[in-house]
Amino acid sequence: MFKVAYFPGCSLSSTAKEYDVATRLVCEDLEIELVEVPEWVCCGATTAHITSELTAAVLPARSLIWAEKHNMTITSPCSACFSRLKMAQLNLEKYPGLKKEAEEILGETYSGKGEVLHLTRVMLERYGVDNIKAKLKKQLKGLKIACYYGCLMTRPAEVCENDRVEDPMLMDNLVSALGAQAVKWSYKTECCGAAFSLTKTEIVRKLSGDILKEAKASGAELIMVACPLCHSNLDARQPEISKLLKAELNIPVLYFTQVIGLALGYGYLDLMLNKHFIDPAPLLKAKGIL
Amino acid sequence: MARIGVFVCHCGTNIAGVVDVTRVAKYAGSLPGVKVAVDYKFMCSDPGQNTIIDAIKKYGLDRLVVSACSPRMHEATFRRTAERAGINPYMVEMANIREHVAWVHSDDKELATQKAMKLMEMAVAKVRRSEALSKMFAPIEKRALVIGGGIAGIQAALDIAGAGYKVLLVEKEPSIGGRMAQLDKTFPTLDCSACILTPKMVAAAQDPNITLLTYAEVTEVCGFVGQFEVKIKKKAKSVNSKCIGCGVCTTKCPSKKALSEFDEKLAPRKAIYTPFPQAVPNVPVIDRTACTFFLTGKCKICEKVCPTGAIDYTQQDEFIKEKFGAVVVATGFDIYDHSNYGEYGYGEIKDVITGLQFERLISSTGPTAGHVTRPSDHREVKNVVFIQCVGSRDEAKKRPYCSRVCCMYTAKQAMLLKDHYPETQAYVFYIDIRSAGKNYEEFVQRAQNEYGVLYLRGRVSKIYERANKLLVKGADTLSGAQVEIEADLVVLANGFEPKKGAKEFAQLFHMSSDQYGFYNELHPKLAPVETAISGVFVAGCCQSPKDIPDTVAMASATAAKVCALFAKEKLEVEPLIAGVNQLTCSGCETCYNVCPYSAIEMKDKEVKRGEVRHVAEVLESVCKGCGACVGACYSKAVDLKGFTDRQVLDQVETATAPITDN
Amino acid sequence: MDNKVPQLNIVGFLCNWCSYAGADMTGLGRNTYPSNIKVIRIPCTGRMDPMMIIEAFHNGADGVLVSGCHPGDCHYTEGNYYWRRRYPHLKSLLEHFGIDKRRFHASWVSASEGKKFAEVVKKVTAEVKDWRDNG
Amino acid sequence: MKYELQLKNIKEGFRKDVENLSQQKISNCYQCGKCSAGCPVAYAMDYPPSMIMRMIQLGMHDPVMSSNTSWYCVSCETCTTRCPREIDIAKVMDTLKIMAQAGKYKLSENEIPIFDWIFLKSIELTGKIYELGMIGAYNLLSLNPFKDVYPMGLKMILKGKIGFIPHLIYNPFEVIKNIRMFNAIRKKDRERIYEKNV
Ligand SMILES: Cc1cc2nc3c(=O)[nH]c(=O)nc-3n(C[C@H](O)[C@H](O)[C@H](O)COP(=O)(O)OP(=O)(O)OC[C@H]3O[C@@H](n4cnc5c(N)ncnc54)[C@H](O)[C@@H]3O)c2cc1C
Ligand SMILES: Cc1cc2nc3c(=O)[nH]c(=O)nc-3n(C[C@H](O)[C@H](O)[C@H](O)COP(=O)(O)OP(=O)(O)OC[C@H]3O[C@@H](n4cnc5c(N)ncnc54)[C@H](O)[C@@H]3O)c2cc1C
Ligand code: SF4
Ligand code: SF4
Ligand code: SF4
Ligand code: SF4
Ligand code: SF4
Ligand code: SF4
Ligand code: SF4
Ligand code: SF4
Repeated sequence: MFKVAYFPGCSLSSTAKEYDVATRLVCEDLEIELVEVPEWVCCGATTAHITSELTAAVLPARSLIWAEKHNMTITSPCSACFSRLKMAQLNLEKYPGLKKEAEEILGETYSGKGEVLHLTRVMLERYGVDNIKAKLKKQLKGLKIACYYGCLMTRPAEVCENDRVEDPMLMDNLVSALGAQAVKWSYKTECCGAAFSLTKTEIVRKLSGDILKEAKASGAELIMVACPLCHSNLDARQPEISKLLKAELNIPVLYFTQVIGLALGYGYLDLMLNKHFIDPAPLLKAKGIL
Repeated sequence: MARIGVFVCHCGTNIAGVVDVTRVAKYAGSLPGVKVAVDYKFMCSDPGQNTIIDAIKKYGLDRLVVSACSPRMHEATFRRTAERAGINPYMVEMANIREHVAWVHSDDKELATQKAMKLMEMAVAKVRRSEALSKMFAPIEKRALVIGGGIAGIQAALDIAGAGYKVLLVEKEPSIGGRMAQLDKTFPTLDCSACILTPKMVAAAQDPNITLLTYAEVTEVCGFVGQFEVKIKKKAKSVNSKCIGCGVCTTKCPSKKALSEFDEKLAPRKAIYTPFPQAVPNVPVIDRTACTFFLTGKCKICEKVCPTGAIDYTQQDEFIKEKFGAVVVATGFDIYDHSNYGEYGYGEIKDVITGLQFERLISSTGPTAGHVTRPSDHREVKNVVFIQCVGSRDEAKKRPYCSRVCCMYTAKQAMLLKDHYPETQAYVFYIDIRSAGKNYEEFVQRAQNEYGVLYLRGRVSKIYERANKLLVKGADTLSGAQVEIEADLVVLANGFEPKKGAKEFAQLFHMSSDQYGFYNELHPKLAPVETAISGVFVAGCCQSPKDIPDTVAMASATAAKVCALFAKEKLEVEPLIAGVNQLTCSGCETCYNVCPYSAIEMKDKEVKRGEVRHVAEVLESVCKGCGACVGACYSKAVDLKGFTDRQVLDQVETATAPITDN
Repeated sequence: MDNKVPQLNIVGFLCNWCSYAGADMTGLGRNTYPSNIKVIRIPCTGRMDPMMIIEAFHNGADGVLVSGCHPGDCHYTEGNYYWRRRYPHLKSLLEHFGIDKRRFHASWVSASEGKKFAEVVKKVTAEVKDWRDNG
Repeated sequence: MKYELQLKNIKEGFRKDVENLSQQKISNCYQCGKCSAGCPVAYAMDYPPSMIMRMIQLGMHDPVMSSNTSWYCVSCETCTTRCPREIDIAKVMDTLKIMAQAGKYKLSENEIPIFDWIFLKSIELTGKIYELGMIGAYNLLSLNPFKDVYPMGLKMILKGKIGFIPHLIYNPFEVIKNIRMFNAIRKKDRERIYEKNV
């Protein structure tokens, strides 16, 4: 049994409930045990680090310390949470003064040795694409998928280690293993506007619009993501963006665990595909996947 | 009793700005044996040296201490000064109070002054124990080895041969010519590279004083200036000396698997090949990793078609060992491999090419016969983006230095493009334009003003592939604008790197290299073509990135140095060598075993009347004075002149004693 | 580290071809380091006689540094290999005689590593100081 | 030219302040513009990132702090990843925002700080983010009460994506611990910023 500390993050209990549900479902099936960090607090998201360096270090440190104590790799399905956990780890290592203050506030010591990985790396690298492949029930034949990684999962370069920061291949390899086709495109890591979802929507519309256009142009029928922020910008904002661009984009955006779920034989409601703004049902039916 | 003079130098303000030189001189005057101690502005200047000579005469001095710069800088100067005044030149010691004090302890003048006093005192302690040594001479093998047949090596060989000395020119590729042979036209005059290089290549081949050895590499070196012994591997060409260079074999060879190194992998080449048509010598070689016969045992077509029976599949690598008096290293450079630039596509985008590939594309002898088309789909190009400083001036890529040539070659390439295709547009992204050279700035101006090349000041952030185009996203920091260009072709100005294997090569000669692998010159200003190994000189891009004019100037300079060396009857060598006290030698052979130069002989000798013993003896002409034997001898029977045990121990004792200045 | 460490005496033996030239390079680059070290030029670390080091400590040196060319780069081909072999033995011997290991150091510094030489001297001085101040 | 650089209007030590707090060597920037070239929001910024770096080098305190640049930075780290001089530009942008919010410098874009304030309050009181409350509070405070409620917000609610009840930390002791922790951080922050900021 493969065991990791799981930090779902705030979005996964609300706006991205379907990501949480699909992830837990798929992981159970694959026998990956997700041990939720008890009484976790928010990672500070995109706000803490622009307000106070210390807050940005202290909030994640609580979860990091817990995982370290229990000798587990800590993972998050949300790129923003992952980034905050990882950056906190890096900063606490890089800046000893910060570490001292954080430890004082928390009243605990932190060694910094524990591993922090994004869920994609836990599932696709540690558990392994090949192991997933061995358990598939279905091939997602004929489906053209654009893998969108976004900023926070791969940048800065120190966080993605084995993969290429400018042209990551982790999810693309998964797509091929599932029998689908990963399209070649160059906007994999462009920014979607992330945290400006509420405050600067016009920026989100432009950036996410560029990504959606590029995905469409590359022939993708579906976008696969691994972050609730990316998802809400590409999916929930898609109708507005379509209107703005005066083009019907209509390109479903699925979480990578939902895509794995499809290949494991789960259905529309199991994976909560009904929660998406752009309904993937017509596409998936046309391809004979649903 | 020794009569010592101490001379303390100001070096302008270099030393005097930090060290209280008068206090140093005053302290010197108080030391036993010191008859005179003075300070002076510039000790190495003529009046400075005359001060010393006058003092020697006036005070009857027999040994000197010069407290100034590093002995590596001026020890030879002051030895000559002593000699002129009639003192044995080995009765001179220097205290290094510039490099080892003033320049490194400028943050505390008091401590610096105290240290300067101490170092001077240590030198006085050492010189007290100095002995007069007599000059030694060694023979010179008047034959030069030039390694690397690029323009640097060719020029050096021609100049040395021109002075009447024999030269062996060793090149590891099948032909000489180096990078310059790959270039189309050359800045700043835009004359054709082949037109000016080919005559030189031919001249080198025909010069009776030059022996060409291509497809060969140096594998071992021992010896020293005047007497280098070098082992060279002649790689099996599989073609013997009967070849007349008709080229039939190459035409008929069916194997096209290998990619042409000369054409920067833009075109295939045959298994039996010369790198390019004007190759010198014009003898093909078989690349055994690509030849069907060597891979499968079948084919032998070349053997069948060869009119002279020159093909020899059984040829073996051959080793030769020869002696040389001097060596010129001219092994050139490689260009930076941009597969480290993820933002420019990890080297995987076919239409993002290197500057060197562009030279091949636009050259009429190149794979496209001079048509600039896209490697991916062979379409003609309209918009071409040039990006400068790729793999240069980039700390994140571990290449912080400027490659010095790429600004110029980019301007050249943009102009050549416009010349060939007036309807194209060239864009150049740059950070700074570095065009210091005769007519260089004017050249770049011409690219901008007459050719309409658009220069944009900023680094490119990313290249996107979109449909059939490359979307180049850069900035123009002068206008504060983000810039997006849809390009057909992107040409990178890849920086210069040391040749692959440069570090291992350096070890053959014990040359030192900088942190990147470029070979170090002895002094950046005053000895730019010498290395720390006497008799070994460097020319061209193996020392640092440079263009052809600088390369040629440097090559001729090495030739002048080699000729100056060969013009001497014999070589004066420092007599700082080991000597055995055979009375105490126990004959254990330890020294015999450690000496790296086999300079120790064991002999049965009558050391005292009637007592014949097995003892060590130093071969004076062979010993290099490394001192390994001295460190190893258990009986303290060997000592090293100039660095005797007594001298070093006195220095140690002085170093640890307090300063008694008041 | 502060470059001023009063009353601390370190003897440095530098080989002529690499480390001495490297120390010259430190000066050319105007990098600073503590002034406690007093340099003695030797042709090669292979010339180092253990007696010289023992003598230095015996005379009251607080620390000793021996520095030569990187292995493989010896001007005399193999002198520094001899030194590299002798160094650990000598170090443990000295320790046996009560010379703290913080007081005796060896390093490889090439002719181009001016900055590195400054770093080495800083490190050595700091360790010797640590020995003196904290026992 | 927007600005005249005179000795009297540059702030001595501004560069040092930013360098100390961000721990980035801004003087190392050689103005290659790669950060600006790749920044996805540079088009909306008053000055692109590289120009901000230059202005910090010169101590041009006022235009830097009153520009919208740092507030428009989305922390995407594109610049940081590609800077040839290995400067963490995103961290510098964070630092500018931190300095501004610490009250020492004037704020230009008040929109985002309000959001951040609500956001952190939410974490402080509940340990997590309480979306609906947050959107409401944000819209009220930023004087744009109906922004995003229709159609996206409404749909979100209908899709069950926005919770009405704040997810509390279940254990009241944890809540108190949390509030204490935030107070401690605030105190340390003030010390850090003001001490290094003089
Ligand atoms: C794209 C580009 C364009 C350029 N354009 C111009 C221009 O227009 N004008 C100009 O002035 N300069 C130009 N230059 C610079 C010019 O190419 C160099 O200055 C010149 O080639 C340097 O010559 P070199 O002999 O030092 O090195 P190289 O030309 O590299 O020659 C070195 C030779 O040594 C051989 N060699 C290497 N190692 C060994 C070994 N161990 N044993 C035996 N042989 C060995 C190599 O095979 C090679 O033949 C350009 C450079 C580039 C990359
Ligand atoms: C301000 C400044 C700072 C510099 N700093 C540096 C530096 O830090 N590092 C560096 O590498 N370079 C530096 N340089 C460059 C350096 O000075 C030159 O590269 C160098 O001096 C050139 O030497 P030269 O022998 O060619 O010319 P010169 O030094 O000009 O020597 C020419 C000599 O020829 C004599 N002469 C002229 N005509 C005749 C005649 N008809 N008959 C007889 N004698 C004649 C002149 O009197 C003079 O003595 C600097 C230059 C300047 C101007
Ligand atoms: S002797 Fe050395 S220190 Fe004195 S002036 Fe000449 S260079 Fe300078
Ligand atoms: S034997 Fe080898 S080199 Fe000769 S023709 Fe055949 S493939 Fe070519
Ligand atoms: S090997 Fe024979 S066929 Fe080939 S070039 Fe020489 S002579 Fe001609
Ligand atoms: S020569 Fe020009 S292009 Fe080449 S590294 Fe220097 S500045 Fe960059
Ligand atoms: S090591 Fe010393 S004692 Fe032994 S043979 Fe050599 S000189 Fe004689
Ligand atoms: S000093 Fe000794 S070991 Fe070195 S070369 Fe001379 S004899 Fe040989
Ligand atoms: S990328 Fe780095 S060096 Fe270039 S302008 Fe931006 S901060 Fe400066
Ligand atoms: S981190 Fe900020 S400044 Fe840097 S590229 Fe992203 S948005 Fe622009």
